[in-house]
Amino acid sequence: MSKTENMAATEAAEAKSKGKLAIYWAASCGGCEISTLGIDTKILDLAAAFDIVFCPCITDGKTRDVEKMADGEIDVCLFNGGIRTSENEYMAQLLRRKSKVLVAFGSCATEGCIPGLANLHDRKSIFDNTYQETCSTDNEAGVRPQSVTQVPEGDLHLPVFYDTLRTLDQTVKVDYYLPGCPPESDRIWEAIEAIMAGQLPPPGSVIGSNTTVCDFCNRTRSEKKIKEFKRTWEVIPDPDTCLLEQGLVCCGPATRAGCGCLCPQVNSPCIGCYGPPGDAQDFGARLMSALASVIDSNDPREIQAIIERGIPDPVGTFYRFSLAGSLLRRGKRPEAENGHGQQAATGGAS
Amino acid sequence: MAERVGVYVCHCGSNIAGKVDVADVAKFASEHIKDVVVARDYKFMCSDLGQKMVEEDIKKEGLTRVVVAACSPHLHEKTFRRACSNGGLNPYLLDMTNIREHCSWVHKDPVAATEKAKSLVSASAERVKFQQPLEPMYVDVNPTTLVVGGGIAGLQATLELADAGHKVVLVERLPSIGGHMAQFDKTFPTLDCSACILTPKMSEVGQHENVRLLTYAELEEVTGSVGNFHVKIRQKARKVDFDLCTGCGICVEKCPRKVVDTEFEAGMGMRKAIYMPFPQAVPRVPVLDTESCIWFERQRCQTCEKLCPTKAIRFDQEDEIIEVDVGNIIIATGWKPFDCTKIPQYGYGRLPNVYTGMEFERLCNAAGPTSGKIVLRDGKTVPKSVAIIHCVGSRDLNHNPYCSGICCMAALKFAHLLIEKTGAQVYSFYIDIRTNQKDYEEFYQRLLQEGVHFVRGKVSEVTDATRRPDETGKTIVQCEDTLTGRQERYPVDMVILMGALEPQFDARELGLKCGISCSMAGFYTERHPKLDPVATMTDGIFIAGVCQGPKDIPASVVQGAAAAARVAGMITKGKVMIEPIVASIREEDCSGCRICNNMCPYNAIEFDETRAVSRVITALCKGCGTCVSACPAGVIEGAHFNNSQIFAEIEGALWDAVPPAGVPGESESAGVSAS
Amino acid sequence: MSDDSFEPKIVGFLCNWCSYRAADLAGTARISHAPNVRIIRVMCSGRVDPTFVLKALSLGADGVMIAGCHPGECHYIEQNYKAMRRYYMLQHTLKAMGVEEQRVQLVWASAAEGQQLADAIDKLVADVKALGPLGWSKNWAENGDRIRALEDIVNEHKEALEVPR
Amino acid sequence: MKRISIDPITRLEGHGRIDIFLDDQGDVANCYLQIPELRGFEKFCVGRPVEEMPNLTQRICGVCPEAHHIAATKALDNVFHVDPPPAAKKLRELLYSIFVATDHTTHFYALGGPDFVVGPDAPAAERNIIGVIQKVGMDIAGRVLKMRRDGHKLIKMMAGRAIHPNWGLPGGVSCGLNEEKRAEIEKLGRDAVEFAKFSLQLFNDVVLGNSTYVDLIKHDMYAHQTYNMGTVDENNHVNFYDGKIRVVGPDGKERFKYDGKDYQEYVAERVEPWSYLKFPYLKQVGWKGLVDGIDSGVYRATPLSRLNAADGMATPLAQQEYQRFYETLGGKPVQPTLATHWARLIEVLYVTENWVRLATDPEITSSEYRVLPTETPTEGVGCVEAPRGTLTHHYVTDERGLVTKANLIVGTTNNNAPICMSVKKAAQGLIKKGEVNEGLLNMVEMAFRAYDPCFGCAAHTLPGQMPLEVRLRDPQGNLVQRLTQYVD
Repeated sequence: MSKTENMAATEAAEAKSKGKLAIYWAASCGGCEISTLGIDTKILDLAAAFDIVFCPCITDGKTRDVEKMADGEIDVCLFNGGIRTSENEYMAQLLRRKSKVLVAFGSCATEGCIPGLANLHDRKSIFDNTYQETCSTDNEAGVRPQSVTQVPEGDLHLPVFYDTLRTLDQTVKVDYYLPGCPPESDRIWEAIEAIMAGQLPPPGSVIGSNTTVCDFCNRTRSEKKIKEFKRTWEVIPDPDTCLLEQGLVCCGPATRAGCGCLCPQVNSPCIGCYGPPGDAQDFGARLMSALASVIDSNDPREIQAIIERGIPDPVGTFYRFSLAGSLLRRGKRPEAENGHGQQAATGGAS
Repeated sequence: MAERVGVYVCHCGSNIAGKVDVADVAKFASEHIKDVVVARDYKFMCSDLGQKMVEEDIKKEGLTRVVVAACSPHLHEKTFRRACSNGGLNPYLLDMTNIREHCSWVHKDPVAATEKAKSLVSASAERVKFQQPLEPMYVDVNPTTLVVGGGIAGLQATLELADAGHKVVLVERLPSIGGHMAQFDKTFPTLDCSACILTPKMSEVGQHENVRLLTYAELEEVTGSVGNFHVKIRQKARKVDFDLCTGCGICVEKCPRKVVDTEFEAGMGMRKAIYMPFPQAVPRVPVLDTESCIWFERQRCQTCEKLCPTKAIRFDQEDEIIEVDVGNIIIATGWKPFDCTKIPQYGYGRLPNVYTGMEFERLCNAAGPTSGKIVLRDGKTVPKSVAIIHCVGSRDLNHNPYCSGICCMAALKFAHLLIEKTGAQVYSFYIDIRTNQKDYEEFYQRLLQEGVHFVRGKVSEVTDATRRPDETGKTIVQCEDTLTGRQERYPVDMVILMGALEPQFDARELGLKCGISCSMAGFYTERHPKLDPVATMTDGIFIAGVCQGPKDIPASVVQGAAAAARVAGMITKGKVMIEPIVASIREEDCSGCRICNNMCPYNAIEFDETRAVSRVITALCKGCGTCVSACPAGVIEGAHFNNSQIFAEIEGALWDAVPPAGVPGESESAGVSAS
Repeated sequence: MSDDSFEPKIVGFLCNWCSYRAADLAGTARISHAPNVRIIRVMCSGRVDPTFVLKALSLGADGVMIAGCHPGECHYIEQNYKAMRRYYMLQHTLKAMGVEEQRVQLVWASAAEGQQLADAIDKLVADVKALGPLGWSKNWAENGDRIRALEDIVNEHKEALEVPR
Repeated sequence: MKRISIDPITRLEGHGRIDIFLDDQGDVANCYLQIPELRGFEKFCVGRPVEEMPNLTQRICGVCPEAHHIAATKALDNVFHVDPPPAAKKLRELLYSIFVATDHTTHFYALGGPDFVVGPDAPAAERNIIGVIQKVGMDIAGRVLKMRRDGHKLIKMMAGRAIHPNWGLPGGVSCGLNEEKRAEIEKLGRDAVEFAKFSLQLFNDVVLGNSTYVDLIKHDMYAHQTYNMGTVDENNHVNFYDGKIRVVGPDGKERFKYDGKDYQEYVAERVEPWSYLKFPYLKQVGWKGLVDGIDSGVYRATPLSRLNAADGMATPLAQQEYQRFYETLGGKPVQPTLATHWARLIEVLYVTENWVRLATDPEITSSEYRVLPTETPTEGVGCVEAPRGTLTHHYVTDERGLVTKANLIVGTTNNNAPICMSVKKAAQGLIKKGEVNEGLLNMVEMAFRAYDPCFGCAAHTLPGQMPLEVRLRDPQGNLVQRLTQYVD
C-alpha cells in the first residue's frame, strides 16, 4: 500500500469516531508484538482506526489509566501471553473488565504455548533448578526469590510465581481466539479488519480457518502406513513427499491452517503452533489418535516398540504448544510446596 | 431452545426394582438433571401400557427426547424406538440405558446399585439432548444370489432359492460340486448310500434353469453392500472348452499320464492328468491338471487334443474373471480335514497301517480304489483287528479345543462297516461318546450289540515297536483304560484316526474379502449364536454348513435351507433398510491428509484426487466410527455416536465427581475487582 | 495409599457387539461384580478416541476401561487393532503425565465372556482402589498465596494518592 | 527513608521494576532493579529431545528468536559431534546477519531512538515509533519499515518463519538456497547497507549534531568502569556467529579469551532474593556486589562492549565508522552507556556488509547444507553474540538424545548487574531533594534502555509491563505521594 493511500486511509478512518484498542502481553515472548509490527505500513491504518490506549511494548500507556477507565470502555483488547504469575492474572482480570471484546492473542494466551511445558513441573522444582542446580549458578546460601524481601532500606515485592501456568480462558472469559506462535502478520491484519468492519464470528470462536496445514501443503500424499517414527536428525526427507509418510512426526494434519504451511516448505515437519482446527477438543489426543491409527502393526509388542523408540517424549511431541490448554492441563503435581524455601533463611541472604 | 426430556425407569417386575430404588432414581432425574420435564418409574416399560405412557407423554408433555432406563438395548431398543415413532418423535431421539443386566442383576449392595443407576440415567439424559433425528436409508435388493461352496449345505441353499424361482450363481473351487459328502460311502446313522442321496441334488443343480454353475472357480473380490454386491470370480482354466465338451471321457481314458489323486481319493487312488474327479461329477467336463500333463511338461503327447471328437481341448486357455451382481451372498465353504501328521506319536505317514478317516471312507467306498474291499495298503491283507482313535486334533488344547461333533458317529459307522465287511475285532478309543441327535444313541447301542470294544482313554502312542511275541507284525496302540486305570497295549492290523474338522485353509482370507469375521478357531462368526446363526454381522452375507462350525449333514442341510430362507425373505421384501448410523466427512473442512483412507476395512472411504478431500461412501459404511476417532482434524462426524453426544455422556456419568476448576476469573476476581 | 472407604469412579467404554454383550451376559448369568464402572456404549472399540479417556480423567474419573472384541474377532473385522494401537500410544503419554497405567485398562471380551468381563471389572476396581483417588482437577488448584498476591497488587494500587498534574 | 517505585520500566523487552530509596534529604540512598518473572526453560527442556531445542528455546524471546535458534543449533552440532559443511555454516551466518540488522533497527527506531529523535522530555504519548515516524516523516519511516519488512521476508524465505524459524539441525540446516533466492538476498542486502549508512547519518545529524545529546552521552552519570565482553574472530574483529569470547578490562587490556564451551570457568551467576533474574559475573575476578572497577567481576556484554572487546570490524565501511567512533569519544575503552546506541548502528553496518559478502559467496547455493550425525549424542555448548550480549546454550543428553541438563546464559542476563548500577547512578545523578518529574524519570529509564535489555530473554521470563509510577514514601514507608504520567 502506498504512502498516499495510507494517508487517505488515515484521514478516512479519523472521520469516523475512533475505537479504543489495547494490546497487552502477559506470559509471552514478545513475538506476537513483533508479528503485529509486521503488518508493516498498515500500522498507520491501525493508528487511524484506533486510539492505542494501552500497548506497553511500543507506547507509554499506563495501567493507572486503564484502572481509571469505565468498565467496557476499551473496545478491543488483544491479550497475549499465558498466566504465569499473580501480576499476569491481575492484568488479565483488569483488562477483561475494561474491555468489550477480549481476544486471546497468540498461542500462549490460547493454549499456553511452549512455556506451558513448565506444567510438567511445579514452582519448587523450577526454582531449585534455576537457582541451584544449573551448572553456572553460584548460590551456596540456597537463596530463592521471595515475594517479599526486606532490604536495609525497606521491603521489595515480587509477584507470586504459580505452580501451574494457565491459559487466558482458564482465568477470565474470552470472546475470541487468534492462534499461532506467533500469529502470522497477515492473519493479525485480517482479524483487525474483521474487528474494524464488525464482521466477527459468533463469540467464543477462533478467528481463522477450519482446515489444517495439510490443506496448504504441496507434498504428494497417499495412504499412510507407518513402521517407524523418525527423529528429525535421522533422515534427510524427500522434498516432494508427505513428511509423515517418511516417518517424521509432522503435526500438520492436526494443526489449524493459517501459517500457509511454512515449515514443511523448508523441509521441516510442522510443530503445531497454530493449535487444533475447528472444534477439536485436545490437540494431543487428535495427533495421538491419528498417528497410532496408521501404525502398520497388529502386534502389541511391535506397536509399543515403534511408539517408544520413535516418540521418546510424548508430552513434548503431542502437547508441545497445548499442554496448559489441554484436557489434563499439566502433569501430576507432587504435593504442593512453597518453592520460595525458608523465608527466614534466605530473607536476609542479600 | 432447551430440550424437553422424559426419563422412564423400569421396575422390570422385581428384576430391577428388587435391587435399585427406582423411585429414587426417577426423583433424582427430575430434580438433578437439567431439562428433564417428566421422570416416571413403571412396572414394565416394555408392556403395551408402558409404551403407551411414552407415546402419551410425547404428545401431552411435548417431549423432544426420551430416556428409558431398563434392560439391554439389544432387547428392547427397537420396542421403544417404535413407541417414540408412534408418539410422533423421531426414533433416534431415544436413548436406552441398561440398569438391569449392567446393574440390578450384578450388584449386591442396593445403595451402590441405585447410585450407579443414577449415573447411568444421568449419562443417558445428558447424551440424549445431543442426539439428532435420523432417517434410515433403503436400497433395492438384487434378486440374484451368490452361493459360495458346492457342498451339501451350498447345494441345499442353491436349490431352495432356485426352486423358489430366484436366480443363483453357485461357485465351487473344485472341478465338481458335491463336497466331502461325495467322498463318503455311507451316512450315519441310517447307513444309506451317500452318493445315492447326493447325486440327484447335484444333477438337479447342474441342470437347473435358475442356477448358473461355476465350478473350478474361486471368489476373487466382493465390493458393494447388502442388496447390491458386485462380485469378481476367477474361472480357473480347465484347458477344456466348456461348451464343446460332451463329457464322453475319451480324453480321460486315453490320457497316458497317471497320478495319485490326493483330492477326491484322499491319496488312496490314481487319476489321469486330465480327469473328472469321480464318475457322477457335475458338471461332466474334465479338467486338465497342467502340473502333471506331459504336454505342459515337455510339449509332447497331445493325445487328448488329437482324440477329442469335438476338439474341445484348449492348451492355451487362460483363467478368466467373471463379474456378477448379486443382492445377497451365502458362504458355505465347508471344512478341511485335520493333518494327522501333526500328531507324530500316532504314526500317521510313518506307519503303513495308520489311516485317516477320509482314507478309510474311500477304502470302503464301492466306487473307491478298492471297489469297497477293506484291505491294507498291500492291497490284499484283510485286517483282523482294527483300532479307531477318536478326537484326533479335537478337544486337544495343542490343536483344536473344540469338539468336531461328527467323529463319534463316523467312528461308529466305520466300526459297523468293518464288522460287516471283515468281521474284524474293532477297538474304539474314546474320551466321551457323543451321540446327541435323533437316532444316534440308538446307533451307538446297536454297535455295542455288534461287539465293538470301547476303550475309554486317550491314546498315548501308536507304534510298531513290539514288546511281546503276539505283537510281531502288528501295529500297537498304547492307551490307559481310564475305566480300569490300567495301561494297555493293543496290537492291531489297522488304525483309523478320526481327525478333526478344521476351517478351510483360506477361511480368514475369504472372510476379509466378504467383510465377515472369524472366531479364534477360524469358523465364521454368526450374528447371534442362538437367535441368528446363519446371518453375519455384515448385512446380506449369510453362512451355512461347517464353515460356521463343525456339524453333520442334516445340520448342514438345515442351515443351507435357513440361509436360503433368510435370503428369500430379503428378495421378497425387495428393499433393505440401512441403519443411518454412519460416518460422514465435512468436506469443506477436510484437508485431505489421508489418515482415514486405510481406516476402513469395507473400503467405504474414497479419496477425491481432484478436490483433495476424502469422502465416505454411505452405502458401504458400517458405522463403527473408527475413522471418526482417527481424523486428526476432527472433521469426520459419526452419526448417533458423535463427539458432543459422547462427551455429554461422559460428563453425565461423572455427575458426582469432582468438577475441574472452571474459569476462576468471575468468582475469584470479586476480591480483586475494586481499583 | 489404599483407603477402604474409597469407591473409585470409573468410566467404561464397551463395544456394542462383544464387550457390551458380555456385560449383558454377566447380567443374565447374575455374575456379580463391582458397581464402580459406569458403562458407555460405543459401536466399536475403534470409536474410542483418546479424548474420551482424557475427558473422563479430567472430569474426575479415577480410572477408565476400554473393552472390545478379541483381536481378530472384531465385529468390524480389524478395528479393535486400531483401538489397541491408540491405547498404547495413550498409555505412553499418560505415563509421562504421571497417570499410573493401571488406571486405564484395555480389555478383550467376546459376547460369550460375561465372566471374563466381570473379572476384568473387579480387577480394574481393585487396582484403582489400591492406587487411591486420582482427583486430577486438584492438580491445578493454586495454593492460598495466589489470592493473597492478587489482593496485594490491588491494595498497592488502592492506597496510591492521586496527584493532579 | 522514602521510596520511589518505577513499576515497571517501559519500552524494553520484558518486565522490570525499579525501586529507588531516598534518604531523609531526598537523595538516592539505594536503588534496585527487579525482574518479576521466570519461566523455567532450563527445567522443562529436560526430558525433551535435544533436537527440539532450537524450536523450544527460541520461544524465550520473540524479538531475538534467531539468536536462540542458532545458538541452540550450534550446541546441537557439539552434542552430536558433527561438523556442518561450510555451506551450512555460511547459511546460518547469513541468516544471522540479516536478523541482527533487523533487530538492531527495531531497537534504534522503536525503543531507544525515540529518546533522541523525539527527545527525552517530549510528551510521553509521542515517545514511540509512531512519534518517530511523525517526526522524521513518511519517507524515512518508509525506509525503516522496508528494512524490517525485507529482513523478515528473507528470514521467512530461508528458515520457514520470520519469527520462530524451524530450520536448524545438528550438522546443518533443513533447507538451502537456490540462485533465485540468493539473488534476492543479495539485492535486498545492498539496500540494507545503504540503510545502515543512512541510519548512521541520521544519528550523526540528530544526536552528534546536538551538543546537549553529546554532553548527555559523555556525562559521567551514564558511565561505568566495567569489564567488556564480546566475540571476536581470529583477527580479533567483531563476530556475531562464531569465534572466541574475549573480555577486556576497564583499562582496555585483554583479560580473558576463551572458547564458549569453557564458559563455566569464566562466568558464574549470583542469586538475589529480590529478583527472579540472576546476576552473572566474572568468576576469576569475583563478585564484589553491584559496583564497578577493575576488582569487581561485573561485566557488560552489549554492542558497546563488543566494540571495546574487539580490535576492529571485519568489513571496510564498518571499520571506518569504528575508528571515527573512538576518535570522537576519546579512545578505548568507551564506557558511557549511551554510546551504545551509536555502537549498535556501527554493528548494523557491519552485519549488512557481511550479509552481502555471504550472499555473494559462490558456496552459499551449494546443496551440501546438511550431514547426518552418526555419533551418540552427549553434551554440547553453543554460543553466538545476541544483539543484547553473548548468548550461551548448554545441553547434556542421554544416549537417546533426551536432554538431562540444560543451562542458558542469555544476552541481557550478562548485563543485569551493570543495568542495576546504571539505573542507580542515573537516579543518583538526577534525583535530588526528592524532586521528580516525568522527563527526569524517563532519563533514568534511558540508562537501561541503552542496553536494549530483553528481560523476557533474561530470566527466560515473560515480558509484560505496567505504567511508570513514582511513589514517594515517608520514613515509615507510608506512601505520601504517587505521581502518574498521563497520556492525552
